[in-house]
Amino acid sequence: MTSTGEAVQFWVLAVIAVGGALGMLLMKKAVHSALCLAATMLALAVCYMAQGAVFLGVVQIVVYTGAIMMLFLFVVMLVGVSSADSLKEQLRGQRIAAVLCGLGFGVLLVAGLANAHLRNFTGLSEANAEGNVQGLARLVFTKYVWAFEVTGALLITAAVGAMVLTHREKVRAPLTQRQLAAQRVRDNIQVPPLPAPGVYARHNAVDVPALLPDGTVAEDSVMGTLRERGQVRDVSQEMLQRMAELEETTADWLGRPSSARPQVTGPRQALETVPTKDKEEAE
Amino acid sequence: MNSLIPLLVAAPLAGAALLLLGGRALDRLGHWIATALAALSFALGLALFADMLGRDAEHRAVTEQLYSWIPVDGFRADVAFQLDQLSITFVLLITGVGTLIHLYSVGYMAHDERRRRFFAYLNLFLAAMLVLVLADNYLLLYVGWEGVGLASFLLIGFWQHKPSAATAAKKAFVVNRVGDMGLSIAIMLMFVEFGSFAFQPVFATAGDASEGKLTAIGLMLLLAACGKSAQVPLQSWLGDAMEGPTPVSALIHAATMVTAGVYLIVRSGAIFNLAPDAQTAVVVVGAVTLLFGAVVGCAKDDIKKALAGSTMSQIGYMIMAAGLGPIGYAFAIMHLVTHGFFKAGMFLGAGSVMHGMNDEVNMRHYGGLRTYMPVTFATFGLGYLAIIGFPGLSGFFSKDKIIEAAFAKGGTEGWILGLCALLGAAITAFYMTRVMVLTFFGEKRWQPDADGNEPHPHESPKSMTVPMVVLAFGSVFAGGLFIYGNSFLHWLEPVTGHAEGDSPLSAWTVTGLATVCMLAGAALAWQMYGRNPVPVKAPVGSLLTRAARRDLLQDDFNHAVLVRPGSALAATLVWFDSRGLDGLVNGLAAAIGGISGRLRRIQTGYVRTYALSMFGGTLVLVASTLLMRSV
Amino acid sequence: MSYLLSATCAVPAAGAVLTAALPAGTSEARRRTTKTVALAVSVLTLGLAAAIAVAFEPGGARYQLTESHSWIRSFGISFSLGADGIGTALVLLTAVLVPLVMLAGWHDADPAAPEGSFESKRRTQAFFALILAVEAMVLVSFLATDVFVFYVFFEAMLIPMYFLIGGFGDRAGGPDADRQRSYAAVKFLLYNLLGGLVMLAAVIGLYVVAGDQGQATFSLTALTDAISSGKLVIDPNAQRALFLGFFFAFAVKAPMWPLHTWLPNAMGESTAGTAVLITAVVDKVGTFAMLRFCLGLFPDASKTFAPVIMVLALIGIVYGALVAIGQKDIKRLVAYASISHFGFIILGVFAMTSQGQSGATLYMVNHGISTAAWMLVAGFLISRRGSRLIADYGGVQKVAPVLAGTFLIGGLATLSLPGMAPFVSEFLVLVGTFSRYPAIGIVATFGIVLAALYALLLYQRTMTGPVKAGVEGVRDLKVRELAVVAPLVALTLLLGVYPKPLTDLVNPAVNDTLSQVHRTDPAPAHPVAATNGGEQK
Amino acid sequence: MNPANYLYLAALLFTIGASGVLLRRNAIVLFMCVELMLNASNLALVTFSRMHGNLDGQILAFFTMVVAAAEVVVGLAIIVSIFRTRHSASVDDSNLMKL
Repeated sequence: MTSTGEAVQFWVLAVIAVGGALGMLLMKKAVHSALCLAATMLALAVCYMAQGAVFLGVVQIVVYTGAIMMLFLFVVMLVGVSSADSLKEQLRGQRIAAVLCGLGFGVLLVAGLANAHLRNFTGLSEANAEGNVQGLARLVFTKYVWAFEVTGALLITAAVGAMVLTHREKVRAPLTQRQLAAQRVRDNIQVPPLPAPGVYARHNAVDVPALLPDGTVAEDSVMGTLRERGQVRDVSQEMLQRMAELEETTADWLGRPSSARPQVTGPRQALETVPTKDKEEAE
Repeated sequence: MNSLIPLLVAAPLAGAALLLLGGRALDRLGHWIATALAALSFALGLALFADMLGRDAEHRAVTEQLYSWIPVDGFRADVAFQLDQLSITFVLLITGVGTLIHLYSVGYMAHDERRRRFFAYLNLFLAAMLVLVLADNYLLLYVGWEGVGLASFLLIGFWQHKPSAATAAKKAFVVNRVGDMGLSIAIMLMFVEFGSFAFQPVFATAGDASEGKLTAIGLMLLLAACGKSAQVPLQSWLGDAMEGPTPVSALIHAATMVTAGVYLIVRSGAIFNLAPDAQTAVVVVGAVTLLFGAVVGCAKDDIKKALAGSTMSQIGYMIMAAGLGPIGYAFAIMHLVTHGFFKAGMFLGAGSVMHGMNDEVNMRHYGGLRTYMPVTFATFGLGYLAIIGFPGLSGFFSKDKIIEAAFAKGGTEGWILGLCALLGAAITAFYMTRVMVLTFFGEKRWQPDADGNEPHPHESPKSMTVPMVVLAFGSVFAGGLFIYGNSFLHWLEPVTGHAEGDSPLSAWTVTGLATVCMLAGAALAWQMYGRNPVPVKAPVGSLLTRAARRDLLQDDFNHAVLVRPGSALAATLVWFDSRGLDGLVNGLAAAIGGISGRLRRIQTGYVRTYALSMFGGTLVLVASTLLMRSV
Repeated sequence: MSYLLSATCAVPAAGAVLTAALPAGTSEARRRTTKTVALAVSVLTLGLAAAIAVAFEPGGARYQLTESHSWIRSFGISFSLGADGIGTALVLLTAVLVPLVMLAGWHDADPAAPEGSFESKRRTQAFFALILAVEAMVLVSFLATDVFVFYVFFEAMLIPMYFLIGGFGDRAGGPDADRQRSYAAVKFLLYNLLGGLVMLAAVIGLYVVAGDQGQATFSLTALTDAISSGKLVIDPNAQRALFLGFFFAFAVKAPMWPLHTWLPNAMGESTAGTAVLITAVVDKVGTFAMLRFCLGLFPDASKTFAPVIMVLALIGIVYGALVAIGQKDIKRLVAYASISHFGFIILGVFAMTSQGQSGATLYMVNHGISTAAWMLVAGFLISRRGSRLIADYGGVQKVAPVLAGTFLIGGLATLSLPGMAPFVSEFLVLVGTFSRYPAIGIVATFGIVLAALYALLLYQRTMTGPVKAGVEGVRDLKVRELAVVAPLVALTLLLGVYPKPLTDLVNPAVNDTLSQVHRTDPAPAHPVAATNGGEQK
Repeated sequence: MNPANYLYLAALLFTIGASGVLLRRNAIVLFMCVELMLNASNLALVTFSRMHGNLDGQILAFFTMVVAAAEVVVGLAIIVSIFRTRHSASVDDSNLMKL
């Protein structure tokens, strides 16, 4: 039996941990999930400390919440902060089956625990007599030294692996400006430079596409990543509207008959753009 | 002297090998080599004959063991030759007539570019036929039996570019194979019954076996004889076999090979004597064929086919005689020999006529040839007189004896057979007179051939007429020679045995009746064809005539009963094999493929599905483990 | 211990490796080197096989020239070889046929291969190496006196055969020839693998059963000795199951009706030489194994199943012949004819009479020779005209008389014309069968009529008649091709008139097999010896 | 309170993590769920350590953390490279194994 203090602490922490876990599970955006998970981990770190695993608790905070979760967030940012799972399940029966399996598994685990003899807790006071860190150190460098060394190898391998995976081998010398220009002329797809974004900028210029003379969007003017994420701001309607108004006023001012007035068409289909990924593949 | 026996076979065999392997180099000389080797064989035969005459009757039969052929435990087949009176008779007939026909072919085939091969095949035939008659056991006889079948196949189909010839050749071989099946079953029966199939031991032991077994053996031998000798019901091939060159028809399909069935039955006399039921079957087959062939012979316009019908009929006589038992054996052989002379002579005559008439075979397109081909006319005429049994000529004696023997069979049976034989004699006279009249008498009905050439009948060269003359001599005198003092009978007696029949009619009565029948038949034919003009195009004729023209519907029967169902069966089985059996296999494969295709869908390729199944699997495993432990 | 047997098997194996390792390239010179080396190896093998035949004493022990090299000691498996009369005869057959097959297929693996076949610079090397590999494995199978060793090589044979069928076809296939060919190869492989799988189970089963009685060995000689001396008594039910396991594999390989449907595909789609390898050599392992393993190891079960098997074999005889008559494809016709012949062989094996079994053994050899002649000439013909369909031919004898003549000889040998080798064996099988099962013997005799039909129909349709369009250009046999056919024809005739050397070789082994199954020949009802004092003088 | 409650908590978290792996499509979230499961097991290990009165459980938890760190590093690298080529972080899009 534990002290009341620990009991109170446990219930608080348990609620936080489970809440965090459920939050992670249910949040639509990856970044929210990551934050929820961080909360759970912090709660767990406290749980460790409460159970006499001070060192682990600290490690949990430093390594997990500090390093690993940051790594997660970093990747989330890289992939796109706002990328969210669609809630529609595509695999038939997956959701129900997963929930059922989860429930079943939970029931099984709980039943297993309930059936186990978990009455006598020795407590760590004896083991932690010379201090938790010292105790762990003694074990790590004696009994588990071999495993410890192997983990070292594992970490090295992981580091190398990560580098290998994310590293892109340059098999050819990078093309010079001149070669690129020549290439562009040769391909005759987009000879002049791409249009710059935000010519008629009223917003953050990067995600506002340039407009072509007829008022349609020049998608090329927006950077590939944003296009990939579908974050190109739709401005064409608004601009077209304005142009139409302008034309209308001009015509009024000039007193043109309606037949002589230019037809203002709806937004044209976006121009055939050269998707950046094709270029990547071409390289 | 006995060591000459293998040489008898070896000479023509070597000729065949030499000519076939020799290549073009032998094109100019090959036919003379072949003829010389056939003559050598004949000379050897004569020498052996002389040697045999020098010994007394008891010691005339000799055997010459060459080597052990198929030595397997409990089974011994030897290559061994047996030369006795019966064999030597055949040897002389085969090599003698064979040599003459070789000679004839030199002229007849002069313009054929494949003459060398023709002679090689002829030599091959001689060798095989000699093996057949010289074998001292049934298995070696079987070798010769099929060997002559092969030679016959090759020679009938000699003009292979003619589809009809190729078909006829195949038909002859396959029908013969049915007969051969009988021979091989007979050999197997003998082996099971006696543990041997050599002539001497089997005949010596035949008495121990049950009559049923012997009857079975006899019937199987009869089947073999039917195939080879073109007897009902395996007669259908002989008419088509006339597709071969005429010398082949003379040698193989008249004088020698087709008589092998008679040889087989006479040779197996010891078995047939103990199996009366089998003998009855033989007699019935012989009698039926003798009428069948005669009727067919009456209706054919193709001179060679008419002669083929006649051959069938004459062999029917021989088979009938052989079926009569010891009374008839010697007469069967006697008729066989005389028939060999006159029928070979007539075929050669027919060949000579065709030679002069641009290979025309339709007798309705002949007529009045006697003045253009005097030698052919004379030799053919003598053969004609011999076959219809004109008193004094060879056919008269041999046929007369058979009719006598038929009557001597006794009882109703004897009467029926005798009357059949007499009727046959009358029909023989009728159709042979018809052939004679249509060909040599009357006015010319010559037709231009397909290329529009008018025929210019002429006498054939010496190499062709000489053999015809020699054979005509044989047709005239052989019978008298044989009958004089019953010399032939006594000659064969050690092999065939002898029995005197008790004829209800006296010998002279039978002779008189036969002569009357003959004259009646000939007169009727003269009345129909000699006195009245012969239409160039065959009239429609009565139902019987039309049936007879179609070989009494034998081919239609075979086609309907055997060929059509057979090919339907083959087609069905082909279908069954590819759709049924193989379909089963492929279906199994397709089913497995289909099931796999279905199962493949489980592998969605989505990691989460796999994770779910792993998770679920773990769940089930853990749960079941826990359950097992709690139980 | 002599090493003659293992040397005989090792030479082609080493030759296969050597041939495969020869420098690649499609130049004429490179190819000729490859072919010459392979041919030389196969001729050397023939020499060694002849040495076996000379060293073998027909009157001596059942297995001679035995040798044994320990292999997997813990399971009692040793690489043991031994030659008996039957095995020696088949070794000779194999060694004779392989050089001829190579010579016949001299240009089969040249470039400009039919579409879909194995394309490589090593195509020629591969073809000849595979043939040698097959030869080596077949030789081991014929000589193995260890059940496990036999099984391994029996199965391993499938691998080179699979590539030979699937990778090298003739140039006469239809538009979807490559698909057909791979279908045939896969079918061959799957069928035989299935058979082999069942056999593997039986092999293991045999080991377990024998092990239970203290005879844990795979040695054939040890097992048969134990069985005949009564030390090893296999429960009848187990024996039947094991027998069926072995027999199934052999029946697939042989092939026996109704497990035959792979053969027409495999023979039809592969080159003529490969087809000869299949039917004349590889399939013989099946029938040979029935005689040696099924009868030797399971005498009682063999007797139990003999009637059923004989009826199936009989169906195969008639069925194969009838289907052959209905075929439109020359090579498939030959294949179905072979199925019919395999029926005869199986009939002879299970008749369990000395005539039947001697006949069956001779049949294996003679069928090999005669079918090789027939098939190879057919292959020459097909390669000239570029078609396998009978309907595309006609009048060949006019333009190529020697080809037509040899084709006819092959056909006549196939229909067992007396005077040719197959007659001797076929008649022995028929007599042997008839003396124990008269009804089966009589029905089997119908086979000879049907054989005449299919062989002569084929000849008539392809060779005779007017010259068909497309056939005019067919040239007669070349010297190389004559050199292939001449020995086969000579052997067919020689063994037809003087088969004594072969029967002397085979008889002791057959008698030994018969004594293993405790069978004696049925005695004649009225033996001539009783009255005559002797069979013949 | 019975310290066994920690175990129940661990079980609950583990279950939530496992369900998350099955339910979420985003590879990053998936990884987070795996981390959650590892953490849950760590909690169990720490609790067991307390139960048995020795530090071996904590050592094991310690190693688990190391392995988890390594796994995350490699895993995220894989995610990044997949995202680079396929422009998606959804595991459902990586289905090339399906024919």
